[in-house]
Amino acid sequence: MIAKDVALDLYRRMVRIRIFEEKTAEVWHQGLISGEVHLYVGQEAVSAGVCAHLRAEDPVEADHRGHGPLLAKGVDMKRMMAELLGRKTGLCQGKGGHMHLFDRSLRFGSGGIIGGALPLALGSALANKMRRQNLVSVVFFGDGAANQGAFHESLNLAAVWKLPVLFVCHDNRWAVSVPKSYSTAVPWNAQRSAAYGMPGEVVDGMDAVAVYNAAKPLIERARRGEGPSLLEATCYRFRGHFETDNMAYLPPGELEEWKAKDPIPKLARQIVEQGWGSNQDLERIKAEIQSEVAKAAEFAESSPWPEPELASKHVFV
Amino acid sequence: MIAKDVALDLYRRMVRIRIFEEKTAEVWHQGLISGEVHLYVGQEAVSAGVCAHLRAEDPVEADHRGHGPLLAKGVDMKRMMAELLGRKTGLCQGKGGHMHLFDRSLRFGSGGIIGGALPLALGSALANKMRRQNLVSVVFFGDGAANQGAFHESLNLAAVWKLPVLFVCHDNRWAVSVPKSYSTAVPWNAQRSAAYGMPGEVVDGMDAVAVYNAAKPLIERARRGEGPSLLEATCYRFRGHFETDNMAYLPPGELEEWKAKDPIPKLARQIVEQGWGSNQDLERIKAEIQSEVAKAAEFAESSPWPEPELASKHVFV
Amino acid sequence: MTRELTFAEAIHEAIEQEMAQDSNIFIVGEDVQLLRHPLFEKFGEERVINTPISETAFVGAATGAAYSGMRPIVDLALVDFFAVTADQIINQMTKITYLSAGQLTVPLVIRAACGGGYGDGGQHSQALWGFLAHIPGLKVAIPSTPYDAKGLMISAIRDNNPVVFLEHKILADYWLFLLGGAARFKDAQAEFNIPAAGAKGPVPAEPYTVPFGKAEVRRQGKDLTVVSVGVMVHRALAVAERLAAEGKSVEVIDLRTLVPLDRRAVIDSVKKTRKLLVVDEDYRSYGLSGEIAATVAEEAAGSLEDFKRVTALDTPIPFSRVLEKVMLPSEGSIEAAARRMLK
Amino acid sequence: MTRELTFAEAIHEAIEQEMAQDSNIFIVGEDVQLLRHPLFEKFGEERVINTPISETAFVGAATGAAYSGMRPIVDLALVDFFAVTADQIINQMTKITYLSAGQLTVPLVIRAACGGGYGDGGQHSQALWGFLAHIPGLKVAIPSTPYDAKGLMISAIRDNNPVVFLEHKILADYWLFLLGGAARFKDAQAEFNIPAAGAKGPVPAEPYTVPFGKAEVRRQGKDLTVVSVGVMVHRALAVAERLAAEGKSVEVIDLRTLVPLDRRAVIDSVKKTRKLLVVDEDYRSYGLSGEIAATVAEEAAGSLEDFKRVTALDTPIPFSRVLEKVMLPSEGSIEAAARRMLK
Ligand SMILES: Cc1ncc(C[n+]2csc(CCOP(=O)(O)OP(=O)(O)O)c2C)c(N)n1
Ligand SMILES: Cc1ncc(C[n+]2csc(CCOP(=O)(O)OP(=O)(O)O)c2C)c(N)n1
Ligand SMILES: [Mg+2]
Ligand SMILES: [Mg+2]
Repeated sequence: MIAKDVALDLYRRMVRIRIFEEKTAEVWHQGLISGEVHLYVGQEAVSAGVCAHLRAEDPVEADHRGHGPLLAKGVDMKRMMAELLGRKTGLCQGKGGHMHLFDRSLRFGSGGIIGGALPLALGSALANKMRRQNLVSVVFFGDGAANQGAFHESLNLAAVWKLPVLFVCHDNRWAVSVPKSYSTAVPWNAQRSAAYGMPGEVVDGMDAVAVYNAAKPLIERARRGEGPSLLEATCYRFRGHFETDNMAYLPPGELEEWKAKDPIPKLARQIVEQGWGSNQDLERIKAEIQSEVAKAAEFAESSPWPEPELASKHVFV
Repeated sequence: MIAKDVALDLYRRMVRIRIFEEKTAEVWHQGLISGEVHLYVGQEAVSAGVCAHLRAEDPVEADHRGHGPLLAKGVDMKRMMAELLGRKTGLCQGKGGHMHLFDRSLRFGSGGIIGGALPLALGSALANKMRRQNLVSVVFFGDGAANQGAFHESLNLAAVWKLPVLFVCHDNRWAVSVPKSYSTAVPWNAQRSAAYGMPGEVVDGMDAVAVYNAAKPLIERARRGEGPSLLEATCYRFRGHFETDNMAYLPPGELEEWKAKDPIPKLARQIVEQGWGSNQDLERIKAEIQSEVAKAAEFAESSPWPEPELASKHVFV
Repeated sequence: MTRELTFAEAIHEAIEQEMAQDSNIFIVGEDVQLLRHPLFEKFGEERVINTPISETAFVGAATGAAYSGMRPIVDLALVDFFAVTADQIINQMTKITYLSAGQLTVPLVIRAACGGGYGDGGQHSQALWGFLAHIPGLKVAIPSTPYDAKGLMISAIRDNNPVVFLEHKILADYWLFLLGGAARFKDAQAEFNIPAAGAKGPVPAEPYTVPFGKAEVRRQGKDLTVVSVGVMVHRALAVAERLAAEGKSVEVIDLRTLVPLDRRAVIDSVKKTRKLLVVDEDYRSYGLSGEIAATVAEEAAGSLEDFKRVTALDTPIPFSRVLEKVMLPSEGSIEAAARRMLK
Repeated sequence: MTRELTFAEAIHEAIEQEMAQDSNIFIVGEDVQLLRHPLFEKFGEERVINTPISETAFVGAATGAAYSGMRPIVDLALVDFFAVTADQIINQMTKITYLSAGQLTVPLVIRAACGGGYGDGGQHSQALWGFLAHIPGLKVAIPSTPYDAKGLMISAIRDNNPVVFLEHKILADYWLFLLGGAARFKDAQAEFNIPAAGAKGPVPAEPYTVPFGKAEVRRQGKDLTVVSVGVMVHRALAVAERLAAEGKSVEVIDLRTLVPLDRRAVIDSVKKTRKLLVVDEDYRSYGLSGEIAATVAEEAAGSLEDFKRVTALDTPIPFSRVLEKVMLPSEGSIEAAARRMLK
């Protein structure tokens, strides 16, 4: 069981992601965002349930599908949307973009090379451990990344060094068009934690409360200095791999089946049933976020482009 | 239990390695071999016990400590020793050397990058599988290599593709000066096979008969097309990492303790006790090999150097 | 019989024709059953093999298969991902033939998309051929037209050595649709400045090869030599066109392969024009532009009066398209340099 | 106070002095508690950290620690192993500062041994600085004397960007003992042609820096400019010495850092001598020699009368020392080239 305020907080985090991502899709299709976008729609419960336990100073690393973790950690949507549009006012002044979102104030970073973020998360954890700060580093990655060498090296080294890291694997069943069932020799990546002597758990990533409860002891454990663990959350990317994915490779019915498990209405039902809040309360939250997202989009679209000189800055500091 | 001829065959393979390696050390210290040499003394039972099951066409890949597997597979010692001395008559005309031993006739290759050989072994196995040849690829590597990303990617892919590969890990407790107990988050790498849904076994690598019996079903399984497996053999490198290793980092007594388990006298005792052969028989084998090794060294030392033009050949064919 | 094919269709045809007549050829990589769906339909899962995201394992496996008698085509998706499997390419694949003194050969093609210009950010838009061409034992082919794409791919497949075949995303339309969302734009050609002659062109139906190490003079000229490769060849041609209207005569050389490099073609042209401009989409320093300069300096130092290079800056590739345009070479920056040299 | 130190002692002293006054500096890598034993004794296992053979994980961890406030020194053992962690270097470490628009900085040193000449084979003797210098966002330092070794290492440690510091095994004696078995030879100096001035030399006891991007003219001359780095600087000096006896005046420039590159020093010298010979131990094509040629061609094309390069061949490094001597540059090949240019 969880407390009322936790439930509402989880709901707010998920709605933040959902509405932001839907807006991002809209803007992308208008041609205002260049390149790829890998949206987080459908996976909201994972980032919400994990990030609800984090402090601003807890480092987070994410992959190409990184909007969820960043939004769940409480980023300023204006600067995030501006970055997606490549504007001067963006988090990285337009230099990073969708796959390279960095927010120093939240100790957040992301990248587009599969598996590339795992070793980096060890580094912030090592620094925090050396400085006796009881902070926890979290790294989000996909089921596809779990077959990269970096996964193996990072989990082993985190265990050997007993680092405060939580490895969160989005098991959304697919790596672009390749199913996890084909690419991964075991049913659950969580089983692989045994190869590193660390706890590993599978949780229903379509259930924010379940994720919240599963992540809690693992993060607390890391904070107490008892070492890393692996959390695998089953989930699904409702919009496909990226916005140009026609999903022709999906088995018939799979998408619908997963959409029926949408984590947001699910939590909404729980909230109302438990009497934690009314439908009006939830509508109010949505409305608030809708206007926050609208403002962010306006801000981004009306923001200036970076000045050309910026292209040659920041190579060395 | 094993048959008499198997026991004598294992004994011969081990003695071949031991005497060749002792000669190599001698020649190296004379300055006739340049660079590093990583000798196999102490680990003979592993290569002998595994290679006794192999056909000439079964591909074998090895690492920097690759003399054992190559000798156990039955290489022409003359050409091998000549290669170590960088001579024209060597396996690779002097271009490969100690860490890059290739013998096409035995489908043998080796390299000096830790973990680098594992993916290559998948390739020969894939080719053999595609051609419906029931051959088995064996790759030998160390406990240190098991923490390289290539280990993880290769075991997973071999399992996914159900390739005829046997992964043989020399668990000699050390990676240069770093103990396995420090670098590896689990006691046994064999446990890691569970992360790939393949069989994994630990065997006493100081006991040739034990290795032979442990490898047998795994190789037969692969030959039947039932997929890869992992065999971890506990063993020890009596001469240290390489010939310049003073082994100052070893816990007192560890080396002696392991030398007491020398696999060659151990098998000799078994042979005599079981009545498979007399001490004289064993001495005769030793004498034969001594002269084979002596001839190989003579051949190598009296062989010509490669002609300078060879330096620019074989970049492209 | 010659038809108009897109750049991507030309590559596909080359592979299909070769696979049809050599059963040792197979394709391996992530999502190949999707990306190469017609080949998957035709040749099946035994010869068009999906992989996990394990580049080290499957690139190494392809190498091992190659020296075991097969002829793999490794689909690396984007050249940026070479970095995760660099050891298998730098220290294994390209060294085995030499270190084994020719006992083992590695007939293998790495197919990868390269290049920027559509705003995909720092880890997905690189050229990186400067790295690849610096590796002994690796050939590097970079077509700029559908004709060359087919001919160079067939040469690559028939070569008994490792070859990297780079297809630029601005030319290979399906990449622009997948990664650039080209379908969003009313005029994708304008949006990405897609060179017509590179994206679509005449391609003979029958198999043919374009030889490695043979540059193509795309335009004859006498006042300035421009050397380039890939998409930038078309940018240079557009500039040459414009300058021709003003009576300035620019020669444009398309290298087509960086290894082997047709040094002779560059030297002969520079002896004629005495001025050399290298246009390179890869990072500026320690790469292609330097090698071209050294080539001329070695053999024709005396005849080189003026040398410039228009290249990607020595910076990572910025996401924002306004910055990307500054960081990558463009017709604007090429024209500016050419004009300075023609003064 | 200045004493004679070996090349290795100079590097050690630099690190020890910096670690003593900045507790954020730590060393991480395989076998560092053995290889850097005195530092391990002094600073303990919290600051001299052994690792598994997991270069991707510990190089990435060092990057993450660097932008989290630490100043790691990554001990990569041999530069050849860069390939297994290339992605962490090419796509992560060196891009983060730029892509984050300076929000994150990566003050990190990669220390690695490089070079051949002792018969250790194709995967353990490479130079590879051509690759490293081609990576935007990475500085590359290659000392040739104990004095520079200390000064460049201190500069590297104090730099707020990623720096690769390459120590040549022919200069760093402990590597020759470990990998070359130097102790086996009555006259190791002769066996490996160890340049006295590189292996041992005067080093101030107090901390000091040698600036990046500032080449050193090791020998003044007017007839020919030889540009090199690392051990080859000493080979070039030996040749210059010999030629001086015949009244030929050769200028020898030691670049010291490839990134940043002191282009001015090269250009000024060539304007004087009009002849340029680049000596490079790395693979020939698409590397250092090309970049130097381009530098001169850009700014002084007119004054360059003759250009040659003596480099490692575009082949893997053969094991047999008789072949290695042919494949790598040597005093013999340098002298031959210089004589041709001085005719
Ligand atoms: C090293 C590397 N290889 C391939 C790619 C191309 N790629 C981008 S996303 C992706 C699939 C990732 O799958 P997963 O890790 O499960 O994350 P998901 O997209 O499902 O969230 C691939 C193959 C890449 N970015 N990096
Ligand atoms: C990728 C890589 N990193 C580091 C090294 C340096 N090195 C050579 S052997 C060795 C130890 C290998 O240990 P293990 O795999 O257990 O084999 P063993 O030497 O014990 O037989 C190391 C670190 C290397 N050759 N390759
Ligand atoms: Mg996935
Ligand atoms: Mg070991």
